[in-house]
Amino acid sequence: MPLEPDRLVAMYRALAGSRLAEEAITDLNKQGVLRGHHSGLGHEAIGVAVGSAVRDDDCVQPSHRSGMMLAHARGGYSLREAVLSQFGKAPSAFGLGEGRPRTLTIVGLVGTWVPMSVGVAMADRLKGKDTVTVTFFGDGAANEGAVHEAMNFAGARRLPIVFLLENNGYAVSMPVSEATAAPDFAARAAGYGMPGVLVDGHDTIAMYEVVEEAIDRARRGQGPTLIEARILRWEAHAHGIADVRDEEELAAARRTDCVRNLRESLLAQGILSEEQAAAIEAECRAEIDAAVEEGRKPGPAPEAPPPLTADEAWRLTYAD
Amino acid sequence: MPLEPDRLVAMYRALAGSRLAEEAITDLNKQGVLRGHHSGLGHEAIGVAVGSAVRDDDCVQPSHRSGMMLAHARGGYSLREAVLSQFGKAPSAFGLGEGRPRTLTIVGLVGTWVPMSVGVAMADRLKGKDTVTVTFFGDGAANEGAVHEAMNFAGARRLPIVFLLENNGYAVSMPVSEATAAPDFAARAAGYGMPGVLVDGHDTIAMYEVVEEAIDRARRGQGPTLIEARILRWEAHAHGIADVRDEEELAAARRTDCVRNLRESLLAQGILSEEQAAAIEAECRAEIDAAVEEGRKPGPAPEAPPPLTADEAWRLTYAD
Amino acid sequence: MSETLYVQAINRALHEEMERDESVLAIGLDIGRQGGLFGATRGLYEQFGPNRVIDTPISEAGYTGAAIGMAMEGMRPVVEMQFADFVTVAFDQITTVASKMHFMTRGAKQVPLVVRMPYGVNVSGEGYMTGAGPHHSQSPEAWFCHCAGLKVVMPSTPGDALGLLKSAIRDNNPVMFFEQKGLYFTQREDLQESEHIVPLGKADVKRPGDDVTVIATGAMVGLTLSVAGRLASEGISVEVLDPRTLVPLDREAIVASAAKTGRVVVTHEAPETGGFGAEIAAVVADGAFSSLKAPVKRACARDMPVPAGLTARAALPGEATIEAAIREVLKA
Amino acid sequence: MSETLYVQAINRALHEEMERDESVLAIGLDIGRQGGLFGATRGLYEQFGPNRVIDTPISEAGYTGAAIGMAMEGMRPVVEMQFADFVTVAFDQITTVASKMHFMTRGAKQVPLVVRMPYGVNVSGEGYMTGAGPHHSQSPEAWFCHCAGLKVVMPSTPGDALGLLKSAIRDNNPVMFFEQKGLYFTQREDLQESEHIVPLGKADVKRPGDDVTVIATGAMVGLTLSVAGRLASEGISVEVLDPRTLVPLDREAIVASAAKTGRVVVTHEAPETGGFGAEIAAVVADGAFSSLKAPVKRACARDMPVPAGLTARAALPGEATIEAAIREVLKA
Ligand SMILES: Cc1ncc(C[n+]2csc(CCOP(=O)(O)OP(=O)(O)O)c2C)c(N)n1
Ligand SMILES: Cc1ncc(C[n+]2csc(CCOP(=O)(O)OP(=O)(O)O)c2C)c(N)n1
Ligand SMILES: [Mg+2]
Ligand SMILES: [Mg+2]
Repeated sequence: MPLEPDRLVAMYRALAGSRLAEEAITDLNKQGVLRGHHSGLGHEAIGVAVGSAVRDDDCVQPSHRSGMMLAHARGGYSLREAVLSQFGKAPSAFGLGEGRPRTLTIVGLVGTWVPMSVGVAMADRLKGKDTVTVTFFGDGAANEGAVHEAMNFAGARRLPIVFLLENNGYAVSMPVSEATAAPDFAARAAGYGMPGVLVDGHDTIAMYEVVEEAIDRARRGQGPTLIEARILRWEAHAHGIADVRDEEELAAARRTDCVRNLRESLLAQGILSEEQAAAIEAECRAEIDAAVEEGRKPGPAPEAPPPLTADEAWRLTYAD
Repeated sequence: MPLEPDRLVAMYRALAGSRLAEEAITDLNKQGVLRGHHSGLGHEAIGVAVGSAVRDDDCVQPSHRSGMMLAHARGGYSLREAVLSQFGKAPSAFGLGEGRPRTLTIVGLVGTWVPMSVGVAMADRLKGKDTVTVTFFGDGAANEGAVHEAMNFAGARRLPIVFLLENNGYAVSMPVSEATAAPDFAARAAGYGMPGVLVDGHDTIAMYEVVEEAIDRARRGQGPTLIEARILRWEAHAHGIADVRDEEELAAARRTDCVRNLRESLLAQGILSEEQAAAIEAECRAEIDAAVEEGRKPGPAPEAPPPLTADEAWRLTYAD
Repeated sequence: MSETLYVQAINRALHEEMERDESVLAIGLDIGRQGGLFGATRGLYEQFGPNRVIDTPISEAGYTGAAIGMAMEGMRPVVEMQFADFVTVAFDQITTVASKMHFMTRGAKQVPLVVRMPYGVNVSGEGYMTGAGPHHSQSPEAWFCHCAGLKVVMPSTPGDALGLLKSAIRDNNPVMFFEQKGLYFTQREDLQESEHIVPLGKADVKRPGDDVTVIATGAMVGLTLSVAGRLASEGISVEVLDPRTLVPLDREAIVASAAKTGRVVVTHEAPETGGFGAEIAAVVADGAFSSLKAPVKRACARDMPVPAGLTARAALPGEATIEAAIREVLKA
Repeated sequence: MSETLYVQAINRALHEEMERDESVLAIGLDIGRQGGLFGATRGLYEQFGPNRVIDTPISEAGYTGAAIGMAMEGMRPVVEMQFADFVTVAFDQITTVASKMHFMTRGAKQVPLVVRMPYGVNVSGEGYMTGAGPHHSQSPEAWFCHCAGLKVVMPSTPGDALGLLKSAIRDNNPVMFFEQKGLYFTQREDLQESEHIVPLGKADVKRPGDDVTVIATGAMVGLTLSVAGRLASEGISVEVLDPRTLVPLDREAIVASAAKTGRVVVTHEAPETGGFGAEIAAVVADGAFSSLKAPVKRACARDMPVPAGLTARAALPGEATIEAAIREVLKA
């Protein structure tokens, strides 16, 4: 079923907004105002596609790359919040709680979180719910044993889960071509008895369709899917870490552009006009600029979660 | 290159001898004379094929199933030793040392040993040797993360190693069909960029050919192979553990028979005569019977490794 | 009343809690049709079916992680490690995810998970697996005692096994539950049919005494009781204290006993260096400083792998070790 | 003489040992072209090439296991865990395989392996990663101290880092080597160009004193030295003892210092319960029993995950904690 024009425009809004927010945050890191960001530039289509395809009661496990665009595209996580969260003035997209679409918190060890998300899918199934879990991880994390165990377990029990592998060509300095001899990661799915789909992660619509199909399949009780989304990372692994790529390779990465792709496609189809596109971008930019200004001002934002106190941290160690 | 008749007869001798030794040891366990054996009945062709295909300076990592037939087929580990080892009166086939074909010791956690054998293959390559490592594990162990990491690493670096997966249909009580949705484990090889070969583990010649090809490939620097050998386990997982299979399933397993297969094939080809076969069997049986008698007699065999003393155990904790 | 083996007490606790609370489920290797290698889960599969008694592929990290996810969604999974030794494979899931999830989510998620671990050496030879060597005989409790967010339990009797496992299942935190596999088929106790709960965090005086306190866990409790019985005939009065829960530790009970007798021996089956006995010794040496008449002595395993077969005794503390330690602190 | 940062000392040790001995190689994540996230392996790839400086897929168990296999074949791999926290993923390989291989093969195989682990909190903010939260800030040394067959090393100065890493690489056993990441870019020391070796198993008195002994590891050594400096002006003489190697532990040096001062504080960055400070406290309380004038106090992290950012200080022991503990043992 082709996407309705207004869904497509909404996706474009989420995509363009995510790009602009990522740009702003990446710049603030380069300026030294913020530090440590894992830039998601180049990854936007993935988070937006998944965010647009899942229901609020589906569960999503973000990785360190696409968490922000995912939360934004799911709705309820504004660009303002996305920016303010970087200043510690709004909830982090990587651990959204109460009153938000269902999100699992990120764990600091890559791959380690994947079995946990399989457990969530299993709990949902045992409870008779028709919800689906989507769990993100990167090409690097894919080589962790925990991911293997989790995918095999999910396949064996036909659990309602989608494994979303973001292959951005590198794990820090390690190129995929040296990290594995597999032609693609989607090929691993056969070893777990699930479909493996390779998709161009710069193509938002293709991404959306693949994700939607995998989610439907899972919801119908037909088990998991492994989706490998290929993109290229625009920035270094994280702020503060040098990039091992040479200028040529970096420039080639930056020539791929999911935002331009969707924009041109919607313009060509007449779903979006140049004016509309410009207006959307201007609105997003205004929201982001205001948020940056707000973020840079000293003092907490009123709606920020109160910072963790020593005493609260201590009490949080154990549940009652 | 087809196997020479005398090689085939030697293989038959190793195979029939392994079967008879396994039978004797399995019986001694059932009688309560010995305890804890993981019977290799039904698995013999795998150990014999690998043992016949590797060189003495190749390195083999046995699993708990096929270690004995492997050691025997490699040569230098007699049926007498195989039987006596069960009484603690000869070195264990699972940790052969000095003066024996190169063997890695077994580790008590399944799957856990596989990265180590990859490291051995890597060391050999870095040293410029042309040796190959063959590492055994079961269908159950295959679902461990360590095995995934090891296979991927070996694939990425094209290491000279062969992964020998013995799929006997069960891990203790867990049938393969419930442990994974994969149609076969050989399908996993593609995800590591190596060939995956499915072979009938009841067919000694087919096993040998597949193993030989994989070893040649590895020796030529073309990287690893995953071989899945399908057999059926004749006995319960280990002595002292009840079998969850019903009589019918067990009987079907026991109708598969690698020894009979090879015997009939060699007879049909005129490589072996009934008399020769009977003579081989009688010789093996005599050696085994004598060893059982020797084993059951009280007191240590003169050539047994001295039992570990408390003091030696203590000193072994650290190397100098 | 019925005479209950240690392994039966575990089994009873699982049955009772699964009957009481639908959200309790069992997960692990060969726990379903096989009933567990030691038989601790026998009958559960037949009664509760495959959705609550979940056999898994051999993937300790995978199924422990899955259990953590289920626990976060309000279920109460009881994971069986086939042997405590295998928990090393799932170590990351437990220490990285389970122990810190409540903290990381600022209290939004709890992880009411129990990990059952048959540990230690079975020198008695009863049941499955006598002295099974370095990879099937370890006592790894101390690792988990040094990981905030986890609780650690180690029962020494059928009654404690029953009552503590029930408490562990009802607890809202991840609980590492250590079952000594030599006790499975050798310890028996008459237990009431009625509900039997032992709260976490409470030590138990297994034998009162005045001259010396022996703080013992797991299989060491029984050995210490027989030493205490023998020494009584010499007029030496030994108090045997079993902490039962290592985290949270009942410091008050330990310090009170130490203060009373002034002489303390700590014994466990794990190697001495960095073992939980060091923590107990440190707590005693601090809390009972002015009452101590002798230095605290540890009677633990030697710092070495556990040899196979009966050579295991070369590593393990036994009655003689415990007795010697008692006599030593009495001399001082 | 050249002024050397802690991270440069590590780098120098690697360079020197790889030059000296062909069988030494480095293996880990991003240690080649990237030179390591903290720069500890910078220049190795360029000098020794991809066969001796081996970048690996993200597979901590896989590459640690591979390193074990290489070590068994006579190589001397130095594994870098990108953060000490990630060693949980490789925990099984280290505790099941590396620590027991010499024992299991009856001495036929040695495992001369070093696992380098950047651990702890970097509150200084210099270099990479300030207070990085529960999964990038831990101090997991105690787990490995409770695993016979492993050695455990924890240097607090550039000189010790250099000399101990060289010894660790030459040792024929698996050595867990803990580098405090806050020290990487803050600790500097003038070091001779000539060969500098510090033997494993020898403690070092970082400041002699008479009134109280503080036994400190890693980043706690520097903090204790500044406390000691301040207290000196009050006439309080603090001896600061750094064990440097935790396994094997220099018990003689520790007991001797404790016997001399009669008052002991133990401080480390890991949480108190079950930490290695418990072992040290137990050793002191036993070995120096009759000399102790006060109970041994531990000034360690609280039993909680390490919060992100500067809230980490809520968990960590700091100068104030150490000073308070010193004053407390002096009162008694
Ligand atoms: C178990 C573990 N090992 C290493 C790291 C350090 N680390 C964080 S992100 C990262 C790279 C991950 O690469 P990939 O999975 O491809 O995701 P990407 O960053 O490219 O999106 C590494 C090595 C970690 N966090 N956890
Ligand atoms: C990490 C680990 N988990 C569980 C076990 C217990 N165990 C020993 S053998 C075995 C079954 C192994 O099955 P498979 O790999 O198929 O080999 P098979 O016994 O069938 O030859 C199990 C579960 C173990 N030794 N190590
Ligand atoms: Mg990547
Ligand atoms: Mg099997």
